[in-house]
Amino acid sequence: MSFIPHTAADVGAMLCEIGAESIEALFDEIPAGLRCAGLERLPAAMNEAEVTRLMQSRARADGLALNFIGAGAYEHHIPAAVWQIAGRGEFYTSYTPYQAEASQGTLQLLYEFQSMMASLTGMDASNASVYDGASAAAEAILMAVRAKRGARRVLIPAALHPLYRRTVRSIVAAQGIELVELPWEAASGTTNWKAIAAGAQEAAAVVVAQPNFFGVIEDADAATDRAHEIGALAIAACNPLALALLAPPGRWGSGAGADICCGDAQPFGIPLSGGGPYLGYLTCKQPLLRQLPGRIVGRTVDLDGKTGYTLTLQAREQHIRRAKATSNICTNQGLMTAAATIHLALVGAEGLHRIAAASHARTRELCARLAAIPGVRPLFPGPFFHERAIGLPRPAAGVLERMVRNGILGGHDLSQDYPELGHALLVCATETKTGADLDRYAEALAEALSC
Amino acid sequence: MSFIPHTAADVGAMLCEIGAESIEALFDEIPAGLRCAGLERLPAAMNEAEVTRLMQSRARADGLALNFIGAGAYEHHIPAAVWQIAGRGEFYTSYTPYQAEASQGTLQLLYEFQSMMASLTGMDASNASVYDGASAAAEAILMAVRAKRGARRVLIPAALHPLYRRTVRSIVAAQGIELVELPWEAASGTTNWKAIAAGAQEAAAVVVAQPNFFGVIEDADAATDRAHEIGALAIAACNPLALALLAPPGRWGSGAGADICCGDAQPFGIPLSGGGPYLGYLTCKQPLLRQLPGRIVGRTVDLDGKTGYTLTLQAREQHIRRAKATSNICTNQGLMTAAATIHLALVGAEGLHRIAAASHARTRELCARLAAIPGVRPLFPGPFFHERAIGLPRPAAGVLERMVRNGILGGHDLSQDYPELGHALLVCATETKTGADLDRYAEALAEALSC
Amino acid sequence: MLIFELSRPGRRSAQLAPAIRENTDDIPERARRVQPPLLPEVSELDAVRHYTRLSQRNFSIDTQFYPLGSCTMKYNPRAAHALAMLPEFLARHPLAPEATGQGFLACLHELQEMLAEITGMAAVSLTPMAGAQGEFAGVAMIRAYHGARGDHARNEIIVPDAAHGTNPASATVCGFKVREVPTTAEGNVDLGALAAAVGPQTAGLMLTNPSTLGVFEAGIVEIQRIVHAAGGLTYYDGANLNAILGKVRPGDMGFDAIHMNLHKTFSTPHGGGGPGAGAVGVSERLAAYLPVPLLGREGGLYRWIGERERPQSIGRLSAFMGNAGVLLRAWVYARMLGREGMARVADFSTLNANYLMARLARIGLPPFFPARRASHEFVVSLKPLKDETGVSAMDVAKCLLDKGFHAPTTYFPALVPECLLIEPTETESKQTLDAFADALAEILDLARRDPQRVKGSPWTLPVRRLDDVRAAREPDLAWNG
Amino acid sequence: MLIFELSRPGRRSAQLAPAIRENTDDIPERARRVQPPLLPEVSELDAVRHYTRLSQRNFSIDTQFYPLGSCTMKYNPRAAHALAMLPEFLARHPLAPEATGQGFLACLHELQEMLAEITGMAAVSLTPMAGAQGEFAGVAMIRAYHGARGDHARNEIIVPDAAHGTNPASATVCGFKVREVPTTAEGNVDLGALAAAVGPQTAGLMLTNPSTLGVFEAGIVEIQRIVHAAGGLTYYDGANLNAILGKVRPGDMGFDAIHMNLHKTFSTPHGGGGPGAGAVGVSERLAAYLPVPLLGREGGLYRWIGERERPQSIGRLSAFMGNAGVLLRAWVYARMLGREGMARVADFSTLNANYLMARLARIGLPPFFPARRASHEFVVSLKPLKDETGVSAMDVAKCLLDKGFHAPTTYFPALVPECLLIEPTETESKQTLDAFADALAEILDLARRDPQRVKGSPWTLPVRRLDDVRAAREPDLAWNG
Ligand SMILES: Cc1ncc(COP(=O)(O)O)c(C=O)c1O
Ligand SMILES: Cc1ncc(COP(=O)(O)O)c(C=O)c1O
Repeated sequence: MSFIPHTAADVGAMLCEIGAESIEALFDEIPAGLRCAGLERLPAAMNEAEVTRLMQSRARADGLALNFIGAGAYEHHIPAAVWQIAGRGEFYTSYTPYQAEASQGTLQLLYEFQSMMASLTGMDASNASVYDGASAAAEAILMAVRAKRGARRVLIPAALHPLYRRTVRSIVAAQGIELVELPWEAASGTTNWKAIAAGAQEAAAVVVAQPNFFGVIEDADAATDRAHEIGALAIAACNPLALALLAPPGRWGSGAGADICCGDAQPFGIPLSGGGPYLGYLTCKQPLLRQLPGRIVGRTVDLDGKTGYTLTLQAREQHIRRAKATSNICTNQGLMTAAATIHLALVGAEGLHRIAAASHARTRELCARLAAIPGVRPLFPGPFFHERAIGLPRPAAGVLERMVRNGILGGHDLSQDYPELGHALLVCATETKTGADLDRYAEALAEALSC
Repeated sequence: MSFIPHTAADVGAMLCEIGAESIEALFDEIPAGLRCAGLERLPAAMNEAEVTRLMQSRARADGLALNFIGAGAYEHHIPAAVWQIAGRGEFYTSYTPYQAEASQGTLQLLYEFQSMMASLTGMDASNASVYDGASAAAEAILMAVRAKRGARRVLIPAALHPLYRRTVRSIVAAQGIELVELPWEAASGTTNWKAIAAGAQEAAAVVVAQPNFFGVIEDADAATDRAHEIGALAIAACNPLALALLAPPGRWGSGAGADICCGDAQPFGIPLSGGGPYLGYLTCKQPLLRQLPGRIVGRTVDLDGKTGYTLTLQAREQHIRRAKATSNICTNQGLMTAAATIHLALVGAEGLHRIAAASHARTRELCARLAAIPGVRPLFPGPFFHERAIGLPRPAAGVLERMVRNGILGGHDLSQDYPELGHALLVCATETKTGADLDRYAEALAEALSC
Repeated sequence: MLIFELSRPGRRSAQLAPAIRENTDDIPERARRVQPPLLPEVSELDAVRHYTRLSQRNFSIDTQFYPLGSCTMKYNPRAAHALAMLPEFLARHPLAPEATGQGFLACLHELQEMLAEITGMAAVSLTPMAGAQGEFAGVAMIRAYHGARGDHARNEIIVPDAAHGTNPASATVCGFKVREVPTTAEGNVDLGALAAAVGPQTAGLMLTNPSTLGVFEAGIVEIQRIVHAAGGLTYYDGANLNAILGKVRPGDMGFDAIHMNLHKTFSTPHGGGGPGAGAVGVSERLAAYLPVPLLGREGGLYRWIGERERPQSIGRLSAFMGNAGVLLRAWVYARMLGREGMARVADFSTLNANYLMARLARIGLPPFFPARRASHEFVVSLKPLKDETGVSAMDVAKCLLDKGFHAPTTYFPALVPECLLIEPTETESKQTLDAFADALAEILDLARRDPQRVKGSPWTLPVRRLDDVRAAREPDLAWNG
Repeated sequence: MLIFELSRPGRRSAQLAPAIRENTDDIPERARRVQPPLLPEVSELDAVRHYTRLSQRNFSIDTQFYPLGSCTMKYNPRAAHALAMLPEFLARHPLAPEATGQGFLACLHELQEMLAEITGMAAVSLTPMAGAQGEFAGVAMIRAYHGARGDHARNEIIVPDAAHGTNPASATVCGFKVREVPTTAEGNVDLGALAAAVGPQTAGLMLTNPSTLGVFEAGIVEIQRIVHAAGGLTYYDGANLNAILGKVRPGDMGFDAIHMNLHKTFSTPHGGGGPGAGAVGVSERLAAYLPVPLLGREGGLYRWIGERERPQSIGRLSAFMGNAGVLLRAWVYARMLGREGMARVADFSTLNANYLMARLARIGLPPFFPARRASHEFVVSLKPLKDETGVSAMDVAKCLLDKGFHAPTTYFPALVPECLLIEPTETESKQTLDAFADALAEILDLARRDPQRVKGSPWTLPVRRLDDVRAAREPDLAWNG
């Protein structure tokens, strides 16, 4: 079952043309001593019906719970059209568009994606995707360090997603980049940007998470201004859905705005799917364009002067520059880009605004319901976007476990990464939740706390 | 939410071009007294997310049982490729291929379908589908009656699917056609074709169900010969999957074979879907071609001599012949034809044979397991295809109800349509069932009988 | 290339074959197949590639404007497809106990009720599998009605000459004689001729409204009066329901029966020729005759109602429950539109038709009925162009294909010479209509400058014009090696 | 036309907007967005039609033979897509408790184990999101290994000059200096040069096998001996695993680390540029450094193993679990192939490459390494053709597009002048290979008869050759109204 079309007659004719005795003979350059016995520990082949039944039964066993976890991966309604189009063979089974004339579909779509992301983030240019939000943050930092030759210190808020911080560390560590964490203020859950010390003068960049991991809206203007004051670049790390409501990074501060924006466009039509594939995005201002890693599509003309699209600025990339490339990225998240582009086209600016506003409204309504439960309180009073840190009167882990038994994923336990918060939960209700769902949540939480 | 793209500016400009005051003014030819107030009893609009959630919860509530019902609608594995291709917009959202040059995709596919069905049934020609198997049987009878001018009697076996018989009756009754039922023999479950009386000499056709409703294999050769002996046409009504194993109707008997073949190609990649849409097929021998109803595609050439496909022999059809057409059919089951064609191409002759043989084997294995349950016995000893009538020691209805509680659809209760059979069940295990499923069935049946 | 031409003996898609040992020794030799059928032997990739490429040789709503008159080629929501394809619905066996399918049945029942409200009829049956079967059901009910009253002499159905071919064909299949009535110059049924046509032999009349000429039947009240007075019943061909949703209801207007084309008005896909769904609605006096099964609700449970409980029913038109999966799609569409959305369909399909009609008039293609409003569609005649340039309606249609538009319906209704029947539908934008009008203007211009160029079109499609005569004279209907 | 050009202010897809009242007064004015983003305002139909039509402007495996060397463009089973898209899997939140996702995790764990068996490595981590990230993980582990031993002087990674660009780039990103070693005329690593290159500064070597030249590295044993003797570790770029599945295992051959491109060898889709999955496997001595999370199984339950339990890990490379949905597809593929099927992949991809190589030799396109067997791919050089006719490898590639074939990889590896790297894969039939060879023969012929015709190609695609220089000089990277 290897999807091999060869008939016995084909094989005979082909060996004859090659002048080989057998297929086995074609492997005669492999030193005999290296040959392995076979792959005995692999399971036997299953046909499509068998694998379908197994997979379906596993899916059914996993079930579908009512999900209130956000924390960097968000459940939104995905219009049916998104994947029915993105799943078309011509998108699904094509390669990176090296042969531009035979890839205008993907290329034009990527150009549209770049345009959408640049506008959404208020930047001049976008690439055609990096892996995920966390690796996008790492790439953004590497961009800044390359741009600020010499400076190898980068300031990162502790209120940036902990898994992003860890990923960034894994990726940039080997290049001797020093990551300095900026604390958040216990009262507000925000970062005190003005307090960035003079000693940070040699920082290449300051990262600004908007909203931050607690869902809290930061003073991005102050952050950007302070970054620029100390001679650093300002890197925005944003849930791009939030940017339907919030000021675009390109306009932050009193000057020219943030310099780079990164994040994960998973909320744009991409299913949760257990953690990936998601869609790292990366946009920047004009001066940083040649530091941007990954594929970039440009609009140009053909021999007849007709508009067409092609991969461009490839001199940045590994396949041209090899050891001197801006990044090692090659395969990226193409199909996710297709889904996000189709999604954004379907919902438009107004639709996106309404999804963001509705998600925000739902989390507000949820918090209002939770206010009635003794001992449950929001940890930070300030403005937030569609996600909130909630204090509990007892350990979150046990509470979540009890809620799961009621078919509810109650949120993300914050106490592992932020023990200083005490018993705390990060909770998110998107536009997918109804009033009745919020009631169910509140009841389940109250019950979990009471037993 | 009517999928209307008009902006307010569009509407203004359009009304201006028309020279109308308002959209309402466009309805000024409707007599005022006829206007209705609105559609107040309709529910309010739901957006896509809401309707998705409602539909998903209904689906989940319905659940998925282990299904052993056949009786004219069969569960088979449907290769994932079938609907991923058939669901492509170009197949899904095109009309009947009136503009041949802009519909070569559908037209060539239909030509391929016709070819496959003609070969499978051993006939010379096929149309591009009729509604379902039952209406196909009615159309086949009407074809025969037209061909045999004057004769208005048709012999139908009582062992033809009861729902097919009823449908045929509803459709042909108004044309004064007399349907005479041929009894089946209690011992064998087969029809005694040789006993067809001399009085039936004026019959236009004899219908032969192969296999018959009980899954029993008829002596189709004898049936065909006897039909021809009395001057009638022989109409085969077949599960086309059975024809992967059984002799094609076009070769039945000692002469030129059956004249018409009809049935439902649902087993070819078409989901059960609560009863439809399925795929009525109709094939015939050359002399009956101009009696064939529905769309027919022919291969021809274009102005440059290049091969192309087009709807042909349209002089039979309602849009040309109106009251004198061979049938009133217009819209048929196009998309199902696409699915069946892709399915047959994917599995090929050998695959089809294996699906048929595996289904047959599974039903045999199931019967072997049932033999151990006291009071349970096959009603007919003779050869069958993948479906069998089983006698029970108590009423089937109650037994089935108890099995449902174990998540098993135990078969179709025969006692409604064939009270003479006593407590009886029609059961079918296709290739989708594993040995463990058969065990589960046997246990559940034993349990249902014991309590 | 045909799929058969890709075939090679022994090529297999092993992953699609069941891994179950063959065990057919119980099947007697004489009943067995000897020669395997001529099915292609290809790989999964071969099949996927072949049919993917074939699909690209189609025009479709998803790729082109498709203003095919009388066919209502509007956007088919992708959500309807996704939801009708939920695994639990796909796996539902039609004979499974009702208790195991309450979700599925709830959708069908709601649809049944919504259609009654939309048409103003007393009761609805969902079973007919397309418009033509709905028509058949309608005339069969008319027959049953007269029969039940012992009124056996009524053996004629009156059909206007503009009617769709299925109308007379359905009446004939149902054993009636068909009597045609002519159309006036204004596009209405000729009332004088109708009055002369009715009599004790009249079983009923089938009326399409808005008519296939794209206009609202002016005499619709009078027509019914005439037919009813003669003892006949009135049948409403609802294929053009798109034009009147929420404006008028056939039931309110006094019609006895109607069929709907859910694959038009309710936006289920046409699928290259089906499947459709032709639900029928009836007035009180025909309710007893509705085809079975119907859906009932009792004590909160949905259940099928069959022949036993409806002894006067005209019976069953399909083995199971019509095109149930199509009905699910129609349900999704109806629920998404809801009460507010339903009337907007008529508003905007009518706006689009009248706008395009005005645009075309401006480029020298006046409507065939200049004094009338368009309904959701309208007719133009290219007779003047043909007389002037020799370029026919068919030539213009083919030239439109080259410009990336599907052609309107051509040569129907037959009583308008060289006609195009144009139905833009409400889901197309003004910009698309403008582009279409511009393309037609270019074609008219080209027809005058270089008629051969138009007559030779299409030039850019996979094939040029096909030899239909050869196709019919020497039918090549199946590949046989 | 761009989607933005279809946009009209105020156009809406109301059915896609949530029906929830806005409630944002708690968001301070200064943090709010003033100007809405430039997103298209189109109808659902506009969007569906636009992207459906765009899709048709792509070549793809599903529509064309796509012999792109080094990319393994084989059939992507539709079943893998359908099963990875089951609603329960799609809805799984990465931070949901493991107990609620045992089915999902079972698949990933089985894949992890199968990959260990296939590569012969001691342990596997699934997290890298593409080949390049797998490479990064590999060199990072090599760095961690030396670091843990206090061996900080090892700051060089050796890379053959034929290597894929990601190899040197990954080493650099990981803070290493890259040292290139040359290739011999037979297509092997120059062992003498390698021996001269290694030393106390050598952290490791990255080797692609079969190499990007399409041949099995003759000195593979000796190369490892040299590197290991110098204290370095060996990294196996497994992008070409398709050629050796079930024949040799990198682990058995002594390699310390390997990445696999599941989007090549395990037939997950390329999606126009991703997503991929670049799982890494390692020998015992690197196991402690594997990137987290890993999947463990304990008491019948699958669970994530993170930083806490793997303190020596190089850490996390993605926020959650790599491209989990891609891994599900790879799992489906691996389970369908099973132990029997896996070795057949190498057999038939190798047969196809050697056959096509022989066919091309016969039409005057001999392999660049005539003395060698092809692995699953092979290189030809069009230098002689260019010298003779002026027609370049790029010209021939573009002309192939006109003939309905995607071009092979061009100008890679860079050390072969005017080269094409051709990888047919095992899922293509002899007939397709023959048609491809015939097309190439025609092009060679045309190049001699009418070189301008070839140099001007493609002629039949949506655009002719594009002005790349202008694209790079005056970058137009985003539409802005
Ligand atoms: C006016 C009219 N009546 C009846 C029909 C027949 O409907 P169907 O094709 O679904 O049988 C059609 C459709 O073509 C039509 O346009
Ligand atoms: C030999 C080789 N190594 C590494 C890579 C990089 O893999 P990826 O594109 O998944 O990052 C590729 C793929 O292009 C390759 O062909």
